[in-house]
Amino acid sequence: MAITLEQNVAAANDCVDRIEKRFGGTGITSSVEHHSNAHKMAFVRITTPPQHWSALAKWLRFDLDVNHCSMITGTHFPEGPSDRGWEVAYHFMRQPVKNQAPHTHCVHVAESLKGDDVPMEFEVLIPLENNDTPSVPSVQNIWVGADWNEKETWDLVGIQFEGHENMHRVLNPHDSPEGFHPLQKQHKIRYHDYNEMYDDAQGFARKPADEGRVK
Amino acid sequence: MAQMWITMGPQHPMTHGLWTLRVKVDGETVVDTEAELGYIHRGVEKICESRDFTQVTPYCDRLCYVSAMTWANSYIYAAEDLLEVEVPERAEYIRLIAAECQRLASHLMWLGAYGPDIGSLTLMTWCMRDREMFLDLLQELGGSRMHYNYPRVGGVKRDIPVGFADRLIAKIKLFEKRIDEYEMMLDESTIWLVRLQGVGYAQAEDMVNAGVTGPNIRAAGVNYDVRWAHPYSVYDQVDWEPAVEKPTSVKGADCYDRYRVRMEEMRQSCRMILDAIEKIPGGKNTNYANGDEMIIAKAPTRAPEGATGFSNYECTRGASQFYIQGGGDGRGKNPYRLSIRSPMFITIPYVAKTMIGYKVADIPAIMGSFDPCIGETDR
Amino acid sequence: MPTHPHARPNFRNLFWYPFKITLITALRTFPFLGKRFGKKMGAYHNTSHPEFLDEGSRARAKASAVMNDVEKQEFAPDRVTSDLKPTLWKPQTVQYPYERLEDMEPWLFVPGNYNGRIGVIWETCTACKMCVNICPNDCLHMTTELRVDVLDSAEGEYGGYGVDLEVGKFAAKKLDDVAEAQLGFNHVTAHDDVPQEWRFGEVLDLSSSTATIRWNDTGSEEVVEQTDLLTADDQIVSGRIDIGRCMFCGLCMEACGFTSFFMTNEYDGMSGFTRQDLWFDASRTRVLPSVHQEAVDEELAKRAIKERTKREKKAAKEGN
Amino acid sequence: MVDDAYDLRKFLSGLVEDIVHSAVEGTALEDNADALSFGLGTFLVVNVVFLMLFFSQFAILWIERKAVARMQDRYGATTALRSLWVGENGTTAGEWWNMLPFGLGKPIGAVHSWLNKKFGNRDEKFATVDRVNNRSWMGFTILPGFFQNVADGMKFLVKEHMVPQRADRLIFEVSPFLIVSSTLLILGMIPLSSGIYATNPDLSILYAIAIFGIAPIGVFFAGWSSNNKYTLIGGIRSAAQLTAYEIPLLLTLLSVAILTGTFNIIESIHFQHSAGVWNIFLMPLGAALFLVTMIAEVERVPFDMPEAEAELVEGWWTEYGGMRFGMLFMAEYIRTYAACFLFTHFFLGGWHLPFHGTIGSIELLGIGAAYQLIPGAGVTLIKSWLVFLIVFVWARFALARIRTDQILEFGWRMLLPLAVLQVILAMVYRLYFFDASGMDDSVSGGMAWDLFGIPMLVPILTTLFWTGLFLVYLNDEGKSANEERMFHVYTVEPAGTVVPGTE
Repeated sequence: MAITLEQNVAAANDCVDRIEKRFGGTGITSSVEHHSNAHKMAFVRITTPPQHWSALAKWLRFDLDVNHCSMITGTHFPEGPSDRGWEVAYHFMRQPVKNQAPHTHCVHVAESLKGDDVPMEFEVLIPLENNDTPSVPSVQNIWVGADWNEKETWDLVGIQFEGHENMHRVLNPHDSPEGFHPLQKQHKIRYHDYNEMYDDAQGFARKPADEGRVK
Repeated sequence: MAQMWITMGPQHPMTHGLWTLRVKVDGETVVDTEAELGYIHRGVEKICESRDFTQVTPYCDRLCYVSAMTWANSYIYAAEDLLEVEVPERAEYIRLIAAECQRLASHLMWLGAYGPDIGSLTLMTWCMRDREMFLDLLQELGGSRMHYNYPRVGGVKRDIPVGFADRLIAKIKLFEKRIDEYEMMLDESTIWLVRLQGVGYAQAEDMVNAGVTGPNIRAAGVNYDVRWAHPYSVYDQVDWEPAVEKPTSVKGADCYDRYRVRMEEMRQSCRMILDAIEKIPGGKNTNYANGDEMIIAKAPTRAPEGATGFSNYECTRGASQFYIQGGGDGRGKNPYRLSIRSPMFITIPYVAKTMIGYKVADIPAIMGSFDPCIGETDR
Repeated sequence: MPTHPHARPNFRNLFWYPFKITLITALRTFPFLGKRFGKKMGAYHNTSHPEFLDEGSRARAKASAVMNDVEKQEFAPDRVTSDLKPTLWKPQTVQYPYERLEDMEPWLFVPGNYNGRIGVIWETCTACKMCVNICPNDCLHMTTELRVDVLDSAEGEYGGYGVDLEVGKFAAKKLDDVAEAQLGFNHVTAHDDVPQEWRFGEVLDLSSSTATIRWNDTGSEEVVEQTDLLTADDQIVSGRIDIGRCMFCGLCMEACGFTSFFMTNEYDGMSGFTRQDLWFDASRTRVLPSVHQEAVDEELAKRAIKERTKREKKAAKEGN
Repeated sequence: MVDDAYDLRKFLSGLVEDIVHSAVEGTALEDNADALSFGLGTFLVVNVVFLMLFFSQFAILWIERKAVARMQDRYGATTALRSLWVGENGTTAGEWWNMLPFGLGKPIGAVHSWLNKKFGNRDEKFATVDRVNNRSWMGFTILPGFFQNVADGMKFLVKEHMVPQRADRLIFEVSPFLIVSSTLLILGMIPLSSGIYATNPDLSILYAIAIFGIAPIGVFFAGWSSNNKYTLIGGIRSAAQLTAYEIPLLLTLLSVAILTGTFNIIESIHFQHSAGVWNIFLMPLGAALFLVTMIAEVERVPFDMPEAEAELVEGWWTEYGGMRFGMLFMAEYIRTYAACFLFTHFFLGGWHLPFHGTIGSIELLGIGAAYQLIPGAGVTLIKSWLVFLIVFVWARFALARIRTDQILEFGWRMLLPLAVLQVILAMVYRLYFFDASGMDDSVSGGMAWDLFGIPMLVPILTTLFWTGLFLVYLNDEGKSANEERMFHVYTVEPAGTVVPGTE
């Protein structure tokens, strides 16, 4: 009933071949990887430099039919090499979803799915230079689902998305100080002991000591 | 009447949590909307960077208090991907049963909250009554009624107790009759139908592109289900089919379709549980001791730098995903970065825009039909 | 309006089925009618579905079949309802904390695996700090406290060897009537410490058979027979738990290799009027020996044997 | 004219007259004794009747609580009267009566201590509960939960009254009183029986409906003056909805007036007895219309859009708190109660028992006389309570809430034409089927609705026709569709036969 590993691997190989054919030699690398759970399902891992990301994204969306942007993860590597101080990981799902005519539904039979209809998982890694202004091109216009994901990644990690319209804080308070992105590694979690946590929950008493901190 | 902005929330019956929906209305018609989130942002991702892989589980329980088991499972699959653990099959079956019980409880919570949204107060107490049955079952497994902390990296905390299977089957059989009762109350009620049908259209392709997942896109006539497309547990060995609804308009799925697909999912969960409890390896009335290799496998506690783990999991509200990078503090004992994909975080802004053009009275109907949960949204 | 093939708004649906199902539900709640409808429509009540209950609860429910008989139930006064038809107006609300659910409906008793209030058998704790390390919220803290060393002072088959009183160290005297006080102490609902078993004091002076003690509680000095005293130590391992931080995940219980750390099935006794009250010292988490005497005895026996063999070896060595 | 056996009005007026006449005899007021006794008597009667109506209202609150609880698979409130004796502060706890001025509470204290002595709980194990809840006697309760509403009322009374800062204070304060006072005026028109009523003007139907129409103005004022967007929308919804439903309601009452030939409530009840049949058998459509419009008029589910709590928090009530909220709540229930009374009077024969004439005229063993001795006021109350239970409560907890535009559409496009139809039907009945010679004022009642010489053929045919129509509509033509719904996931089409995106 469910998608089998053979289908999955075949589709992944197909995707990798097509990516290699289209983007071979531009610095974009792709490979078929396997999860290590019982089903060992395959997924496509693509590594791309940020300058090719826009073109690759458009091609993925319209030629490879990758229609679902699941999540965007930014990671901060302050002690990483100079070409990988930050990394943005995109996770895409290719879903065989089409609009249905009224009074119909489709019940996909896994065995009969072929080509671009096979569900596939894509992981796109974009390493960024180790500097203070990480930025990648926005894919807001290509996947609507990337819109709030990008907002969140900027809000929490501080990665700039060039061309993203209406960027604003989503999870942090709207009046958070500029440049405060809590998932960057220079912000440490501290243990709040009894006095700090309960007697002074508002933090008035510890203000002077905290003055240097952003928040 | 001139157009005006109405701020609904953060404390408002429609929101089902803490967030703000700003609505611009022209008379009774919604003209524009804006969603604001983040009222209960706890920084779970940051906290988890300083916890080891076992300690993260209770935090993932608390992402959503009505479907704690599925969220913990979701994390566990990512951690197992990262640490490369083979899980015993019995543990997978137990996880499946626990997750489906949780799905029933979560959908009942949704229906119980959706009833008062539409004005049917009786539904709330009925659903809470039946949810108790499944909370009792989950409590037998996890030891708590809401945050179970049940799955472990490599297996589960404890085996199903003796007699659990009989109680489970009895309760599921009763609950299948209860679903008929709900349908008698709702599907046979003209007022319920006219409130839900033709309201809140959303097209399948739009929803997929906007990041909406789970029952909400299955309502639009597509049987895309993570359990089917990216099989992760023993879902390919038990008897079930993804619940799917036929939309009635070219405009896509309406609130009624989304309501129907969740009722259908409850039926499918019942079917799945009844099948899984019979097929469980090791026997349904056996009780293995804690730490037995039938229910938990030895798992490494450290992940090397550069290793990544990813899980795509069909949570009760859609696909929840975890992305973990290894090599954190304590020589890889902690995750270096743990990222959470909450289905409702993507869905709520989309739903807010879906409401445009409908009446003010439709706002709770549309919002509730997507089953918002703010705990997982704000993380 | 688009037509949904399987549910169309129509005249019948306007009232027929919703009214029917609410009526059936209402009738099901009545004692005698309910049984009639219960068979057909599946009424959910624990007593009507013994298969829903686990063995213990089933036994409890059977033993207390009177529970459905309101007249035999012990309600608080304000639960007495209609004198005309008590079965019709059976009260349902449990007036917690004056009544408790497990008294009213024993089949709903909190199961044994419930992650409730933390209980520690401090006597068997070895301060391995496994629980402290596993706690995700850092709510456990190891400390030391003044306590009688049970291992040294144990009597009977696996008796300890005792430690002599020393000047400057501590001694303890068993309080009278402590057994009675502990018997009357309701460990389940108590918001206070377990009744103190010992009176502690510092040894100021020792003579052949008596000792001068300055009691810690009053500060007064007293000469006491040495046979009445046991040695105490202020460096015995103990712990504090911030129950306000605890999220009852149960990881500490699993981490404990000596089964001295466990979570009781008590949901009560964890409240206080200040945040400071939520810091539980060892006295609040201690389990009365009478409650877990068996576990304590087992552990003590194990250690006493170990200690005895160690001392015998040592003595043999010295003897050589 | 078959009057109720108990004429409270006559009894009280006579009593007052006797007392006044004997009191003023020989004084300067002797000449005005009649006027004086009339005034005092009316005052007394009005007050007694009003209090009867008002306090019997508590029954419907209780009925709603208990019935709803059962429908929701609960048991409902079980509060006893002694639960109200809540006090604080140490030893004087609970003795709230000592706080009343001028020793007004002394009798209450005496009763309390007597009850304690008589039924006191001497069981030690309840000492804690007694001390905390300030209850120390084991009284008995007949209607558990009945006094919960009194407790709620007391809670409203002691709560703070807050006015939003930028509200229109005058109108904000006035509108609850407008609503409550106009609502209380309705009760003045409602007879409990032929002998128990406050006042009986000739055009009492018109008067009742006119008064019913005042409250919406107060509602709109309240919604507007609160300076809150929720209340504003609620008030506007309320105005639109009440306008849409007033007209079918008026037309329905007009058809009642046409059928019975009078605008007086009591006379229309007499007519139902004299003509031999209750109006509900002559105009089932009118009865249904009346109930539907009345549910909308008192804004209860499924027509409670003005106070839809899912999107409008509490609608036009949102900013009211404390006793003003309590009064608005009370006004809503009084309007509901009045609607039940009006239905009883217009369609269910008022204080008449079923087969009042037939059984009442049996002379054997005095059965008839005994039947007539059953108090009419009680019959009226029980009928109204049943109407409330069966219609208002049951509908509220079985149905959902309908949307604004659907409410208006239903009102204007369904109810209004049906109401016009009912007026026409009432005219036809009155002009062509009504046999005035069949009217009989005696105990046995008349036979005014015979057709082709067959007695009672008109109500029989009418009832059969409407019941038949009802059953035809009730037929479940979609049974197969329901089957499909239950299993459509895996039986409609075999999996794999449909290609995505195509028909």
